[in-house]
Amino acid sequence: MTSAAATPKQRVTAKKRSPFTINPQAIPTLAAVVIFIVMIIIGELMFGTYLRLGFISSLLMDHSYLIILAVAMTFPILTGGIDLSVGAIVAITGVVAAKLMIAGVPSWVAIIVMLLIGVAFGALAGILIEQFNMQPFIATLSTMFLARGIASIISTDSLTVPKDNNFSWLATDIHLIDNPKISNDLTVDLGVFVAVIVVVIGYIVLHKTRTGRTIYAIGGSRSSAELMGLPVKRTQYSIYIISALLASVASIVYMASMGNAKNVVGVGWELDAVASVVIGGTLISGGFGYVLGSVIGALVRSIIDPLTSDFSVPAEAVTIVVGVMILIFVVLQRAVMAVKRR
Amino acid sequence: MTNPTVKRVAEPSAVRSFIQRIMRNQLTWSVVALIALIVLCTIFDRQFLSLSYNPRTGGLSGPMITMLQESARYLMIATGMTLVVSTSGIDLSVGSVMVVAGAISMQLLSTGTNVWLSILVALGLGLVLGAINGALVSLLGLQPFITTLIMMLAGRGLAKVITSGQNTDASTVAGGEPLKWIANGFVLGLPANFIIAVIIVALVGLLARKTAMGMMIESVGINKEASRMAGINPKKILFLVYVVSGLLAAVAGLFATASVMRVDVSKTGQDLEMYAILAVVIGGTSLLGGKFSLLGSALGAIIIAMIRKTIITLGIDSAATPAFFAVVVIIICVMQAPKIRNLSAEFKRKNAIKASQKAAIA
Amino acid sequence: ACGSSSSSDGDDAKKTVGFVAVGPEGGFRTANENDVQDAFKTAGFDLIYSPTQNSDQQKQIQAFNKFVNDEVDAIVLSATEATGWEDSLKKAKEAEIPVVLLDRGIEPNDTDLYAAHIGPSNTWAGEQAAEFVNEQFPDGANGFVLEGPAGLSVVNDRRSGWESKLDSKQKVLESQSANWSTDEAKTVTAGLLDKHKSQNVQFIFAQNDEMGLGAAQAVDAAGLKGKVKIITIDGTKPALQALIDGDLSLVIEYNPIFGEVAAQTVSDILDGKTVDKDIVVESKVFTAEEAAKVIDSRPY
Amino acid sequence: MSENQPIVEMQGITIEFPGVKALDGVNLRLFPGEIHALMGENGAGKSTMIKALTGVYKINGGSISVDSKPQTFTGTADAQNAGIATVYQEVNLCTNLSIGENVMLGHELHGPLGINWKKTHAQAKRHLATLGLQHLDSHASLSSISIAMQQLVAIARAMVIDAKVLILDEPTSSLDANEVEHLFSIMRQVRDSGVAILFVSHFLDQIYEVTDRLTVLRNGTYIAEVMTKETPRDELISMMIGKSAGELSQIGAKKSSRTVESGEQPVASVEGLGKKGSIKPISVDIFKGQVLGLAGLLGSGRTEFGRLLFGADKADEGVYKLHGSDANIDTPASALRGKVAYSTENRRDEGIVGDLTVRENILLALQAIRGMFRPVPKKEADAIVDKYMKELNVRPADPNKLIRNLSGGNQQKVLLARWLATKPELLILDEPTRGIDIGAKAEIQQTVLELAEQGMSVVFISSELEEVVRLSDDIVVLKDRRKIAEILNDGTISPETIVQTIANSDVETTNSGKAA
Ligand SMILES: Nc1ncnc2c1ncn2[C@@H]1O[C@H](COP(=O)(O)OP(=O)(O)OP(=O)(O)O)[C@@H](O)[C@H]1O
Ligand SMILES: Nc1ncnc2c1ncn2[C@@H]1O[C@H](COP(=O)(O)OP(=O)(O)OP(=O)(O)O)[C@@H](O)[C@H]1O
Ligand SMILES: [Mg+2]
Ligand SMILES: [Mg+2]
Repeated sequence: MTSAAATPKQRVTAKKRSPFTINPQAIPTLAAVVIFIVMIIIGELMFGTYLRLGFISSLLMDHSYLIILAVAMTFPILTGGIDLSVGAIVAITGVVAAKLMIAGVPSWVAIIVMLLIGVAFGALAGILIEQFNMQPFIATLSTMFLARGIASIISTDSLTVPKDNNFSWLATDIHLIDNPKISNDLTVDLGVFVAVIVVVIGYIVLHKTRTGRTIYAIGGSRSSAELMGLPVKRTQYSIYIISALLASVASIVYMASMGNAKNVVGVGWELDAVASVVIGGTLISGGFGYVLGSVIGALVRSIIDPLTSDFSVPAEAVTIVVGVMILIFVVLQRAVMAVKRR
Repeated sequence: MTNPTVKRVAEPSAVRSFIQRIMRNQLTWSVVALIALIVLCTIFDRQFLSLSYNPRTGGLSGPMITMLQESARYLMIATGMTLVVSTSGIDLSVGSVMVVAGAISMQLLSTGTNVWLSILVALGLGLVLGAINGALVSLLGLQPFITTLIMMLAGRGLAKVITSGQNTDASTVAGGEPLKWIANGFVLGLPANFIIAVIIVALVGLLARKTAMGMMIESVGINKEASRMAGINPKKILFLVYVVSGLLAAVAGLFATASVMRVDVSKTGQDLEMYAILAVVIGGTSLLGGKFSLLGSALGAIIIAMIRKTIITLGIDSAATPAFFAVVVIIICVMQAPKIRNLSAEFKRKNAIKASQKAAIA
Repeated sequence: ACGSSSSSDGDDAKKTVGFVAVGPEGGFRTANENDVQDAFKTAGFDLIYSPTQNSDQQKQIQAFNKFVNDEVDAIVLSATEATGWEDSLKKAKEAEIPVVLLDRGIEPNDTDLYAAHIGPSNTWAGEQAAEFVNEQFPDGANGFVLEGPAGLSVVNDRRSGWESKLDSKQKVLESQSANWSTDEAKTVTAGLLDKHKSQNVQFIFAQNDEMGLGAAQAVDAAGLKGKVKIITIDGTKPALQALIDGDLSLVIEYNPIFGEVAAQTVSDILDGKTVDKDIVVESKVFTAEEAAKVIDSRPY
Repeated sequence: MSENQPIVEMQGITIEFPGVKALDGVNLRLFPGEIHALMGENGAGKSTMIKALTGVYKINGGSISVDSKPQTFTGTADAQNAGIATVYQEVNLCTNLSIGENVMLGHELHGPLGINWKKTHAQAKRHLATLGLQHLDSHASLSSISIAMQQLVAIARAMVIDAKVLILDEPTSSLDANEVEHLFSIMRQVRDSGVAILFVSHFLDQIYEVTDRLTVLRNGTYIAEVMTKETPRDELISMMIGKSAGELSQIGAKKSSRTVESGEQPVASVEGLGKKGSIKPISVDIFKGQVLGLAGLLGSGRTEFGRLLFGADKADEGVYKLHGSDANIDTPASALRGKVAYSTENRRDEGIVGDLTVRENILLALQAIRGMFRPVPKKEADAIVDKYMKELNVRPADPNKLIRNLSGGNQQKVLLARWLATKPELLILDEPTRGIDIGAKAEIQQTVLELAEQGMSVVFISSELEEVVRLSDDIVVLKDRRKIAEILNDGTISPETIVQTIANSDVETTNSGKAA
């Protein structure tokens, strides 16, 4: 009996694995990279400005906040959840910190307060989700309204960070390559470094820690994860705290570069972040995806706007074109996946 | 083998079981929330419930009437959203479909098109946009969230293209009266748009529950693969719900624009997808898909209108309205949480365990 | 407009101007941006138009920085927010690209950072509204204010103008946001009228035409047409029409037509001529009679 | 067995779900170094008892102590920390992750830079190997292996923690004889190291082979705890079902073989039906009133062939004829219209629609055939639901209960009712008796025979060779996704014949059937 059993099983064996086989789960992300490169090439060929160092610098500097938010959003989305409050958290943390600094509080205290506010909103979302069975969409929609509302109550003015407060050093430009022409400078600011650090930490958390693996498991099947004995509740809390915390980091970076804060900042950023995450190949229903994908997604999302304006899209049609470009993008990804599966 | 495997729990007294059933029912809490908001408003404004006959409009007037008038559009989008959500999808484009429908109707009207034709074209356009969503989700298998997010962007752009970026105003155009009446008229003293909305909700409800549509939608939402294996065509169902949602959003768009006979290309329908989703959730339909309750969503829609009315009535500072809105929503959702609903049962359970642990020690 | 962004080629080549805009949002904004685009094209410029969404300043900053990198010949900036532009303007200065501000100025107002500012004044418009109310109701009256979304610079400016001139006799019962929207304004006004029925409401100041038109409909439905004075800002055609019809009582223009001036200014700057730093665009205050005179020639 | 202290003691456990008392004062003791069977019919409360122990369900009464200390766990994680490893009845793994990750989830090995994946996978491989799964690629996605394999992976996962108590809820329901043997040898090994094992199975043979002690439940109540050796089968059965064993309808000798007339037209006939990467072209004729068994080892392609027949997967070659004329069956809907029905082996993912009621689940396929706008009239629907629930003895007999809340066996019956309600001419049953109690199994087998008697053609797929041999007129043997033989069941066939056929498969054996 046993001998009969042994033979057919040899079928699927480890021998097939070669280090070069592409993990099918990574295909959408790879597609994102390819399309990003194609977009740059198109831009360069048609307008000749997309490979300028200045362009690349401002692509990074002006979007470091989006990259951070995309990383933040990756966490809840991997579990099949979402965090709609990130944009509003940017607003409230900024407003509070600016108020504090105007009142003379040192910048490092303000930064700590910002992070704490982020944690508080993340924890609130976590409590609503875990203790009161609210769906993440609704829970974070509520915290989004709450955060923006509180920000507006605190102030509806544009709050300028006082000059003498050493906060804006976070936005100091570092000229890596200094050419006579600004468009050929390669410049980064600390925001870019922060974004890079966030990405690296995001990667480590998701791929090198148990919490990260639990996040993927929850995305695969929450009930299975629970029955497998994984700390699902705790992980859920960490997810929403992480995403809100990263939103306040994004706020720090953004505020530093703007030098001011306002209650209306960040409207719609959550959707940009979601779009970035999805473009980067993460499944909105959870379970599959990569932080690095989200970074690429954020870059792709960012390059759509200059392309539409360079192509002189009529004003009224801009959002149509943006929509259609994202559509083409996700359809292409699907096509690549379908072909690859054959 | 014939005796039932599980025993019924001893029937508690009829009254108690009735109360328990009521307490467990999610709708109960929605009704309670609605009443609480009305009471709050009445405390603040004694005239809140007062109704008077307004000969100028031929209908009743009073705060509750304007509330119902506003709720009509939420009823429409919440109904469509319910079906979509039931298939475990989401339709973020309802607000944009609203503005497209409003824009085309106003634009046609102001260029002299017959009002009925304008209405028809607006509804048709809503249907088409819904069908595009449906086709992308069902045929191409794109994720609903991102598909309708794209439509949300593109739809608003389309509205701007239709009016060339203007806020087309058809209030002075002759022949627009029927449309104006739909949003502002009265039937038997009640707002016409509310009556129309209720009729449409009832029709959709009948369609869903008297045919097998409702069951199939739920089935696809709960387990798509199992539904396919049972011979249901999930693609057809998915397509259908997005079409219905698009069509109803167009109706909502007509309500919103006809109310002032003017479309605001950047404001009409803005953020309304969020309200619709909230209404659905307050109504007890899970965003994970499955069982849906149109009645619940309708209640949710009215609650949303009521919250907005409350904000005006209490004179909440405009800066504080989002926060107030959030607090009310959080309270309603928390009250509906199983944890709160089963509080008394949980209390009893804890006691029982303590008792049996004592017994075990003894 | 393709392939036109490098400026190093000969002088006879078309000059490229980047237009950091708000986007077609109806009413004033559409009229203004269409006018600017047309004027620059007529003046022989190659205009690259870059609108934002949701009045998102961040998107404007990105567009601005891109124009700097593209080395356009000049940038016109119609900012959604007055603050937060220093860094970007400094970059433009370093790249020697002149910047002309349209409509909104910058704060803090560092005149070194831009070449010129052209636009009407929001504060002025708010003041006109207040003065009209003072004049109409010398003994004081009750009323509401309908505002745009809390926190936008326009909203704050129009409010501060209004508040600075409004007599202490006048009583603003409530200020509510109607989100720039006609339809919301109708709902909000209807609610406020219900609520303050006993207070004899006599004026409504709507911060833009759209909201004013909504308020007028609610006032009409409540049977108060003519009894409540409605004042709006912007001066779009439908508002002027409503003014003539007696639905509105005063429309303060926020003149969007300054594309030609802007184009002229930019071309002067590029030719090395000196220009005025601050060019205030004349706006009018319309009553029904004056509106009747211009309504037919009104392009927007 | 020495009567030492029990490591787990559950006393007077009561669990109420809205409207039902699933457990009522049940006791259970687990001793170290013993394999303990939890016995009872479908819905008796076995799985609920297990979930009560591990804190998945909150108890409404009773007490639980582990190591003589009172304990209330709040979930599997808690229980695991106390040394209780559990494999639940339905496979609970994450299909989006790799096999190795599933095994090691929560127990990954760390290096200086977080998880060391190399070591972790190596460790996973070791654990898989103890269950004879060394051939699995631990990097492959879990979704690429069959449900049966997944079940073994789940068991491997349970072995990862050094447990004092190991709970296996119907681990053998989808395994074939060899796998079961292998599992048992491991269980004995684990037991001998002093671990207490709780084992649930509906196979009495297995119970007698491997367990030391039994606890019997019936209708959510505690009946008895006895030593396996001292309890004769008859007595055990009567404790479980509350009636004497004799009353249990036994299937006698298999029904008389249906002979196929020459020139008879098959109900369904496939010619070279295959799908690349899934199954090599197969030709089979199925006649009216015939039971066609599909035999083979795990992964031999039985399920895949069944799915092709049903159109659940699209065949990319071959001819499919129904009643002699070409049929275009490429979706389940088209199959159902052609009166072909298929009951899946993957009940949870492809079978039940969990949040619908039993009634709706039964009517679903029928309704799908009729189309959305022709609802089954209420009266007719009531009659159908009532009829099949009675016939198949679905319990609880409440059609308005959510199917999710039924015990596994009863879910299976409801699914069977769903397919019967469509009145198919060809019914494909993939592991229909998996997880079904002895009584119900006999009933289902009986039903299959009756259906065949009434003229329905049945394709019967089961890992239990006895069952296949007993019921089938004709047995198609698959191996490596190929048909290697078709054996006419003339009464001389025994499970061994089939095992032999598979073992000697290099030589193409066709003793009869189509080719003859
Ligand atoms: N979550 C639940 N809600 C309501 N009833 C439930 C729930 N879970 C189980 N039940 C009921 O409790 C009873 C016991 O179910 P359980 O799953 O424990 O049976 P079982 O003995 O494991 O049967 P099987 O052999 O079929 O697996 C069943 O009648 C079932 O319908
Ligand atoms: N022993 C195995 N090793 C590796 N993969 C397997 C094995 N058995 C099954 N699989 C995979 O599981 C999938 C399902 O196999 P299939 O449905 O053909 O099995 P089967 O013959 O129906 O047996 P059973 O249903 O009893 O598992 C196939 O895609 C196959 O790749
Ligand atoms: Mg069970
Ligand atoms: Mg199988």
